[in-house]
Amino acid sequence: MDEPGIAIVTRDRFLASIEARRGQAGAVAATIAAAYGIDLPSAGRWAGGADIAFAWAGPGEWSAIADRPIARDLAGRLAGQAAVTDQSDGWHLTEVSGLRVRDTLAKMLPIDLDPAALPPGAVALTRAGHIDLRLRHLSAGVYELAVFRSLGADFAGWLEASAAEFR
Amino acid sequence: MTGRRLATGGTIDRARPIAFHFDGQAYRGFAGDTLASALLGAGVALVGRSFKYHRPRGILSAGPEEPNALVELRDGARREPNTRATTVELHDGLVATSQNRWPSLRHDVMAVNGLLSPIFTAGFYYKTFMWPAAFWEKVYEPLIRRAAGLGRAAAVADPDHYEKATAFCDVLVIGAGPAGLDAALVAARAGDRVILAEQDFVLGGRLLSERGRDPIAELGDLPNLRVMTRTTVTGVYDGGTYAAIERVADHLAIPGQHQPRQRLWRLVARRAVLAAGAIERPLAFGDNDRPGVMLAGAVRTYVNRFGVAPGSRAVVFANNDDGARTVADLHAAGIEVAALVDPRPVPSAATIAAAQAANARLAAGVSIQRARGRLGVRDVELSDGTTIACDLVAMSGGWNPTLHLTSHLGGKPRWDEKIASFVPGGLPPGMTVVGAAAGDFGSGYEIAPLWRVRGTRGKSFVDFQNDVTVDDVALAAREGFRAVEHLKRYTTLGMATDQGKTSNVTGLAIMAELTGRGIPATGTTTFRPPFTPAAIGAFAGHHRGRDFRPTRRTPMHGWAAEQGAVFVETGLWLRAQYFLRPGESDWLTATNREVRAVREAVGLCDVTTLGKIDIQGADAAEFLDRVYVNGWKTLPVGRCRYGLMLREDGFAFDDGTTARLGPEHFLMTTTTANAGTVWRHLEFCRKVLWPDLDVQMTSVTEQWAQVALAGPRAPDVLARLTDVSLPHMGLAETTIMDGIEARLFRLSFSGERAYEIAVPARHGEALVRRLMAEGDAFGITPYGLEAIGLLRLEKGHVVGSELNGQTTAGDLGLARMMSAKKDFIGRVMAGRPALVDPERPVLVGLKPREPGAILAGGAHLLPQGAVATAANDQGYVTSVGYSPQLGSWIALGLLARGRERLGETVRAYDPVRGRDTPVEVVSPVFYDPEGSRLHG
Amino acid sequence: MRLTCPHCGNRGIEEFAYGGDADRRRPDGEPFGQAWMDYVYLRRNPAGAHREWWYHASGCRAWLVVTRDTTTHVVASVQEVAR
Amino acid sequence: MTDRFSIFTLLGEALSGHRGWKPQWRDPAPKPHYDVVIVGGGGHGLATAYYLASQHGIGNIAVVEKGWIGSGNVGRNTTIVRSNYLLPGNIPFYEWSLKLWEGLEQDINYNAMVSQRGVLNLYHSDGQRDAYARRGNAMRLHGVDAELLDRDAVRAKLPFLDFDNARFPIMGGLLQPRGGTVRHDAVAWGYARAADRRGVDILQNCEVTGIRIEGGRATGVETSRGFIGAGKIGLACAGNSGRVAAMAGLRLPIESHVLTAFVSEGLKPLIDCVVTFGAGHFYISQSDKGGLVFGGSIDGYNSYAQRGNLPIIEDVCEEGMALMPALGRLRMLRHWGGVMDMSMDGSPIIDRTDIGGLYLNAGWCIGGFKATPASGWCFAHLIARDEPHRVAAAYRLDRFATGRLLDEAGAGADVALH
Repeated sequence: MDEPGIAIVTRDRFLASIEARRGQAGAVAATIAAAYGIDLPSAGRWAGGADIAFAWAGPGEWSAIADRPIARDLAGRLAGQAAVTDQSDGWHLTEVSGLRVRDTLAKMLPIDLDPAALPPGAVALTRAGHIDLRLRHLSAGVYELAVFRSLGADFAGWLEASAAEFR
Repeated sequence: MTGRRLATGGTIDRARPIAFHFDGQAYRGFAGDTLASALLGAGVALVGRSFKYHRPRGILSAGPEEPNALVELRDGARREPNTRATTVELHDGLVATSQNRWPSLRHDVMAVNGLLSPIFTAGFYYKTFMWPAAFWEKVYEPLIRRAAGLGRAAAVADPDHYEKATAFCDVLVIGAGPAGLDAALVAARAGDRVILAEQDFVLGGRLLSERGRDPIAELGDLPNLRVMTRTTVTGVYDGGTYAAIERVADHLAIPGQHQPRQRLWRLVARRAVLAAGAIERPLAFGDNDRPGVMLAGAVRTYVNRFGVAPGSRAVVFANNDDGARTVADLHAAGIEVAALVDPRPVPSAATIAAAQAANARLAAGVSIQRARGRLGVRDVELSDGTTIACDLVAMSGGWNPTLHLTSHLGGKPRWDEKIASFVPGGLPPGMTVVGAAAGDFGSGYEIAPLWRVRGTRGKSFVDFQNDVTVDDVALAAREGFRAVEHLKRYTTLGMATDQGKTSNVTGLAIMAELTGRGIPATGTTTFRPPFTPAAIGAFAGHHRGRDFRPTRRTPMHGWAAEQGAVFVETGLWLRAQYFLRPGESDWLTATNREVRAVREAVGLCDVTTLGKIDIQGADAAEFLDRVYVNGWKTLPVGRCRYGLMLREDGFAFDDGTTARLGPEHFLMTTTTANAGTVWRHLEFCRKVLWPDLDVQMTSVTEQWAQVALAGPRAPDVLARLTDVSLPHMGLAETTIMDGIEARLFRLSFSGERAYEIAVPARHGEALVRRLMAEGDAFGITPYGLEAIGLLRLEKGHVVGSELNGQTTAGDLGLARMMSAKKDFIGRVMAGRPALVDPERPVLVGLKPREPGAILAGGAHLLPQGAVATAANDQGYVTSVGYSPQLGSWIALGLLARGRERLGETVRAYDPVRGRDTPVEVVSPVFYDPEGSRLHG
Repeated sequence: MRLTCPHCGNRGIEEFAYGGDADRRRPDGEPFGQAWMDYVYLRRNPAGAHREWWYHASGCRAWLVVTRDTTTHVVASVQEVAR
Repeated sequence: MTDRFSIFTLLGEALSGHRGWKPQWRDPAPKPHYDVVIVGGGGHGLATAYYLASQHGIGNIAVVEKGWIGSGNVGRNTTIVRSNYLLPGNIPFYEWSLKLWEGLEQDINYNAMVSQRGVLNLYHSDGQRDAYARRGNAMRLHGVDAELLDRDAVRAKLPFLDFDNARFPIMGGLLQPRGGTVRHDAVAWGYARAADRRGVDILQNCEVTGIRIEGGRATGVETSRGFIGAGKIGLACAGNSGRVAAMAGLRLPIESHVLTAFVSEGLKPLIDCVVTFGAGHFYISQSDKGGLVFGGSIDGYNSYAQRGNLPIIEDVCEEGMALMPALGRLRMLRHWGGVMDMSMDGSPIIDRTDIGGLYLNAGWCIGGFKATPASGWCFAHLIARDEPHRVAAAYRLDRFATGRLLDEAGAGADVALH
């Protein structure tokens, strides 16, 4: 079958935010590497896989994205090193892909989506119109978009409208 | 004039005729036509009426500079006034109507203005219409307003939709004429990401208009070159940002399904190449606005690109070699050229040759004095006294580089004597200019400036659309409006929809001539975005109607809707205002029922929207001490405390309860309205003011759904879910409903026993459904914002209408919260004399003297018996509500020395609602002042 | 206008919130006086180079010190506030 | 030669080819010394000079202007006049200004097209309604006209607003019928002409480069046309107040910000009053020429560049569409920026400075145009008599130290929120 112009799928993941305590970013990285075998990514990147991944979320901050509850485990391991909060219910996650995915996203996001500028493995913290948004480029042409839960329905409507001409 | 279609030539597709209507009359054009070329091809010369004198006007140009041929395009809700016929792509079913005329284009009664033109000079209205004074708004202004304006707005919602999009490139090339095509190819072949934007619907620019020029260069299929036709770059902004409007569906009668009408592009470019070409200048001679008088370059465009003869017998009038080219092209197309009028005493060799070849009279050292004929040119009078019959005048006063975009960031164009034009001066960072836009008109370009023909009769128009004449410029000079901006503003030169594209330089040059100052000393031309007028809808894009701003919904939204909730906008959130039960039709009935339920049984409401900030770190308590007026280090784990924040200027900012989850872990709540502002403030405090503190902050507003359970039976309902029991202001982290993580708080804003239960947001709906089921036996009732407001009002708790940014902690009766033992944001400035002035209005309760009297927020408080003047204004009503318990309207207000005036009667004076109500000053706590119900 | 965030790269100002004159210093612990007036109310407000705070509100949430010319909007430098 | 404007002189000139009109103001050479030098040939400066001459009998006055008169905000604003203020420190001043507008044409013999077509502030929530009621009642207590309209009344007046599909529904509005618009450029020209006729020297292309201070007293201004001595100096150069005050070593509670204004193509009459959108900052009216004149909020960063950026331009258009969805197909013709003196409480300053003979008129934020007549009147009063005028008594510089602020918006010292 031909690749569709645009494909939109809602995802349910378990999320947690991690913010290193003052001067503890190195320790946090060491703990994560030891526990999950993942090097905490630098600015604008994410690392890991479908089971568990860590996305950069600002200086000294990361989001964990996992297929199982993760916050309690992280909080235990990072006690004294980082503030961990469960965010599994705070975000609305959408995965978008398809031949026209970048044409669709260009209507919503003010960032350069060219793979040279935003390759797979990249994270962008940005905004879509009046909605703050976190984008992960999962694999070539497949993007995960995260917006606050309360805005999920509104965002989905706009995404659908933007994609309609490519359906 | 008798325009007609030529048998051959041009880029139109004669095999594809297109039907359209102008002023109700059916015509035919061809694919590839503009509305203007189709009208000319159909022999229509009279297209519009001018702004002030309602003079008959035809088509002057063949591009976006057109001042005359403005029409109302389409009809009904899609009517687009002031649309330039020269840029409208002809499409099947196109409907256009002439404007600014009544009853018809040929017979316009407002043309009487032309007779009054000796009075209607530049600036005449500043000198008159002052007597009698009252007549301005009633008589003169309505007349002027009706006469002015051009087209008519549809005045109903635009049915089409719009989009905005962003694109990035290394090189943005603006204009796909010869220079732009070249630049785009060079950059793309070098591997740059290139966007080529062209306002026309085909590439080629001037190449399309000139006979014998190479066909359009083959751009090939370069993946890094994006070609955007029908796309006008309208503005240059900082940081390499360009705005462009793509007319996605304007060449269709109605946009296709899911197709936007237009799209605003924000183009972010490291470099830009401006290749926008040049715009030809008219010549100022008598009655130079008659239909049939056209720019010479436009005449060539109509002949060569559109295969249209704009007339059958032409006179060409040019002060540069455009004249020769025009003569040659007309002749080649089989159009008779009666004369080539060249004001240069010694025309160039090319000019002489062209005239000879075309068998045209060469009138050298001569000018056209005047064009004659009312609805179309009949003949022209020359300065040598001869008259030549013609139906077409092709004029060229030289060319102005299209440098508009170079001045959007403040660049000042520079006068170039050689081409008698302004050329780009200072450029926006990253921009280069090439081709005609840079003043490169080719090696053979020679011009002898001619700004106005002297000794003419009739009106010599400089700005065609705004009817500004040479005499108007002279009048401005006489009256001291000599600065170029004064000239523009006094005469309105260059202020019309064409923004002076054909008139600014000429007007400026005439002013320079009149004042003897020379052009550079007179001023320069500056341009503002957009380059051509741009649809406002495109700049709004998707964000209109209900999508103007995003809508935030809580996890319990669907449940609330089921329960009959009427929602209200609170910031971006939708919250239940009240719940209508079957048989209820008004908010007060519903609210009274909800309030009674809380006071007598138990109520449930959704408080998810409160801002929730998770604060951790070794210095978390210290941080709270610095941002709140009260102290936090002593708050035990497992307890909550009410906190008040000030702004740094000492006024009250926000309030809420903050809970201590652990020794180094707090959960702060903010008001719904201020959640974002407080967040940013706290980020500033921790990252800029005190980066040494170990504090981590995360918003958990979205993570937790939160429900308040209030009323005497609240403990009974809660007991069905958990056996945890809490002290007042206590908190517990536990699980409920088969293992759902939950946070329980015992908090009350209603004065009743009350709890708040937070669960992860996905469980929010399940929680309310469970609570409703468990509470059924106790009469549980959902309540909304109206009831919340009333319940807190009865207890004297302040909210947004009291925390309005103008009140101090002292005003609100919260001064005692301000710790004297520590520094905190706002402490110092809160001590300024006016903030501690004992005369300040302070929070009081207010109750009408007469039961049943209605109070309203915003009423002012005056002493009883005092006259209603500002001197007696002592405060105002901040919040009101109807208390079903007290059977009365009650209010909070701010009253000067209010705390000393309990029992006094004051006037709640509300003239904008026609009310004036005696009210008693009472304690702000109306209900259960002892707080017995809280602990009962 | 665009700012190059040291973490996120070149972004449009719609992602940022303005914080004003970055040469102000809060006189922590001092009593009311000129220093407080300077901090809360008085501004250098130069026509030319201006050091100013910006918050990358829709991005990484870093507070930045931007040096920008107020007459041309040309940005000379962007740095994170020293942590 | 024709001087006084009347229907007879106009007709007379019409019959003689308008050859008799003379310059509306002279172009004199600077004198070495004036009793008063006003820095800034904008509306406020020219009005100040006119009222100094007409109300206080001071004849030897110069207005120095770095460019052409009216080149600042008086020629860049959206032409709205109103006195619908909330605070007792503001209402009497703006009401006095409106009264001066009402008599302006007869006073200065110049038709500035004062058009009292009404200013309507829409509200979209109960809280906003009550805030407007508070304001309207405050106005009424000061003898100012104000009416609270409900939704139906607004709809009857402006049926093309979005009443059916709005994100923030319109619930009603506060109307000041006497508010309206004035032809902005004509205000500068009219005051200039009237001041010139009373002997005021208007010195264009005369940029102040320094303020000479001797013994704690200002004695004159250095300019691009040489030193000009002055008995008193009044600064009326909003937008550039910080820059000019710095020449005298003053630091002000002011930031300069850019505000963008817009005009559409000319249209037949559509909107017959001034409307403001309560769910944003958008406002719109229609000029007598037919253009829709509109704007929104400031860009929100320090700027002297007289131009704004796309996010605010988009924002203004979004708000415009939200209010009035018929705007979609109408076209923006031009947008431009003005530099605003944003004061730290959102209200102006008309006061002496610590330097003898140096007076300050500044901090007009986004609302200086409507204040032009009263600002000139009160500044003239202050300069002539060395005491504040009654209606401008609250506009003291020391209010920031005392806390007697005039913060209509309750936004605190954050200019982006005013």
